[in-house]
Amino acid sequence: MTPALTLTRLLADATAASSLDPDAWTGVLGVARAEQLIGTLAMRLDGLVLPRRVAEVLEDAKATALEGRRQALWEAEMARRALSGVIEPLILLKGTAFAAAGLDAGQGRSIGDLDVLVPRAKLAQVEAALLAHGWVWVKPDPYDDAYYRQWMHELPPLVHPERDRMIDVHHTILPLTARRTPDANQLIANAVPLGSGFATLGHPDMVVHAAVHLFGDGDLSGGLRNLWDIDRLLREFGDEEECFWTELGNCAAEHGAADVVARAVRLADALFRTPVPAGWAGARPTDRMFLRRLLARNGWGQETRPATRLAFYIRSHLLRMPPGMLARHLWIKWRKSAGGKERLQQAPR
Amino acid sequence: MMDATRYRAPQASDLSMVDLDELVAIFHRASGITHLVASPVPELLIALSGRWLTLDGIEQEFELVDGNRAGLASIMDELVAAGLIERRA
Amino acid sequence: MKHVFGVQVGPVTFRIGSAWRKPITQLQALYRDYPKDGGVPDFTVRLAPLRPWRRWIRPAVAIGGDFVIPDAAPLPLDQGLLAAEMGMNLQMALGQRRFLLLHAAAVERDGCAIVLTGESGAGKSTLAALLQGRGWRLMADEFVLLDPMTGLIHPFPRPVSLKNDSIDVVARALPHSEWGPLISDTPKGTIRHLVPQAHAVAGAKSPARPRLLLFPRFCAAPDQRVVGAGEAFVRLTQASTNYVVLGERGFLALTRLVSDVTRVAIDYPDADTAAAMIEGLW
Amino acid sequence: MSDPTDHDQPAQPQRRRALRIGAAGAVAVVSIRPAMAQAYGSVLTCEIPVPDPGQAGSYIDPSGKVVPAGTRGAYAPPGRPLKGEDIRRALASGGNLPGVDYERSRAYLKYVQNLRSGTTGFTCFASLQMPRR
Repeated sequence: MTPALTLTRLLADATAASSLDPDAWTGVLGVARAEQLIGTLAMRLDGLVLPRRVAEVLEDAKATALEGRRQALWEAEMARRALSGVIEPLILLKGTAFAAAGLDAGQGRSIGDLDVLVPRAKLAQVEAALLAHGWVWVKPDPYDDAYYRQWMHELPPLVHPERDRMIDVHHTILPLTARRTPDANQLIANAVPLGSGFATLGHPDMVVHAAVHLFGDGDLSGGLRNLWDIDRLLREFGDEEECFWTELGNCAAEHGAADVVARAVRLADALFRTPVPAGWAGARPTDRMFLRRLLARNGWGQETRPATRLAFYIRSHLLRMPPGMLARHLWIKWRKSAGGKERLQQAPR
Repeated sequence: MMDATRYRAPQASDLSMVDLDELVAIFHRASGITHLVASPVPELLIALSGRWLTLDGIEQEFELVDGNRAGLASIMDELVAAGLIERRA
Repeated sequence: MKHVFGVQVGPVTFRIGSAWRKPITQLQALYRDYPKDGGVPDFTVRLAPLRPWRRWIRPAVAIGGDFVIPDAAPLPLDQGLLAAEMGMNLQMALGQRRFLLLHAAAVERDGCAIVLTGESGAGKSTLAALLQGRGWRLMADEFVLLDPMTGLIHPFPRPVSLKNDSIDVVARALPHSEWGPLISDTPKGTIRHLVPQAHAVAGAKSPARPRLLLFPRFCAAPDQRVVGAGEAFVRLTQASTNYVVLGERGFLALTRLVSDVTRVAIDYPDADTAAAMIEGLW
Repeated sequence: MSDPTDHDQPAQPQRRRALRIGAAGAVAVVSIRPAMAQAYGSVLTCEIPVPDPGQAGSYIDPSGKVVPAGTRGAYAPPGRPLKGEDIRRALASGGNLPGVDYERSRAYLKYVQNLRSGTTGFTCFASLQMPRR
């Protein structure tokens, strides 16, 4: 069994920890760090009797995750204060939302930028309020800027230099150029208030967003963590809400994301043994490619399977734009860059 | 002129303060940020701990010396930017 | 990875993997007297080519590992040992969470420690190396580990990275020392690693109580002044790579440290004067 | 403004304490920020592509801005990324980058100095900053 596969088994079933030898642990921890799942692993194995060295590494990872969570929630609070009077409540997305809502998916999760969703009509006000409260544009690049404003599902990224944290302001959850176009107004109407001035997406929307984020918003690098999010969300909502799976099906269909949601559910089932109703279970032949891609990491934390990764890189661009525009985009990027290959070498964010 | 802007500091349990000679080091638990401050900041944080006060309210508790209302307002602005004080119009 | 080396330095274990044999052979020589380690490591370092063909053609070593930063410059294979050392430093700077990490040197006597901190170029590595010849045990030259639970300094006696002129100065003062290979034409000039004295490596498990916090500066006119606790605190937060990520543990450890120790800035023209000033303060 | 000794006000529980405001414009709070950058400089060498790979081939104008290739009065980018140590030396001494003339060096250095957090090369630039005393 590869270390990446061992990691997924361990996340799904913590009792498997007792069967690992030191070399297996070394590999698992290497993959977990590279896939930004080490904090999650630490929380999953918290309280178990583990080899001393493993316990020490995981203790550090847990402390790191808790500090990261604190900073992420604080950044959300500062954004809330800056936007009070403009946006109330503030809809949080992704990791910050999981942490703020106290969901299982947020346990030990590493959280990067602050992602928020605002109505498209309020973008200008939001932008002005953030700029007035110390945020600045990350880079003034005319091509990227125009591209973002015209086509992307978010403002160009802003950073708060004092706290060195980025904020991504979304007005929908996929690029406007993508063939799938989720209904943004409905996302906002279905938001669930958390109190204290925040909200999250409705639970089915949250899963749909996690799925489109996993497949539609990148080349699946870092995908293992995103798939783990989906597993946790499905388990938690599926347990607690009687009609959850029916609502998820309806919601995915309304957003035109039925296929990606179905695939996310199947992959979560395959890797993390997510309990899935009969209609959602099963495997498709193409799922194998996705599993190969998600597990393309060795025990040194290095990416493996370059051909698979390249295929997904190209695929990610195909998904994001209509072919004509894709050609233009790739042409400009290619002309400007030393070559697209450079990107493949980058670690996931 | 009446200014209704109100200010509030975190609860005392949300701050850890350690005196370092003439300075005070503050660990703000909600943000994880450490701040170094000198008088009058610690006094203000204690006075506003967990309750909303206007600048008038502050002046009812304190006599401003070696400075005026404008100086107080600028200190409050700085504390708001640092996240140590929350402001509500 | 093809070639692997595992080592323990003080309380920290490293696993270093390399696509080439040479850096590993050099590490084995430099760390000859350190405990070898094959267990689950605290940190992994990878030395790999930037592109597959760069393993053979103009081989360039990219520094990788559990923790990486963008913009790190690859080094030529001749400097593979330096790449490995930088990789280990980077893991500590970015990944260390058990100890508050201070960018400083430390020496010990009678169970108590002096922490020497200051900007790069203040001469703290050279001074710490030279104090070895004057009855002090070297605890660290680059990263001082402060245990937040106990307030003790834990040894991290890595080979001392000396640059340019200080290589000869230290070689003359400590004639029987062990050294790594001379690495020339690095971005920082010529670099050579000095192996700490035997009792420093052997004592890598004995922590010490910090007593004196020194801010040394290489300067023609000797001088000293007391540094306020607040100033020392701020300077140490800026000398720490993990102060912020340790959260309240870091805050408590550092406020306690600056409150408990004697804090002095010294200007010293040479090691003898510095040693005499330190004896006076001790 | 209300008179502090106004006896029509309800009696204060105790005398008002003094609050020393201090000189106008003095900094009231210093917030500690992560200091990773300094240590990067001491633990490894880094480099900065000029301009960033997303805009490779574009020119750099004398103010350090990225402009389209061929813009008059602007300079072609350097053939390789600039080395951190070379940038540090040139910034500290006011001298030139190795093998680059004065005007062109100034333009490249201005580009580097304009880098913002989150962009390619910023971490390297931050590590080169002279530490604050």
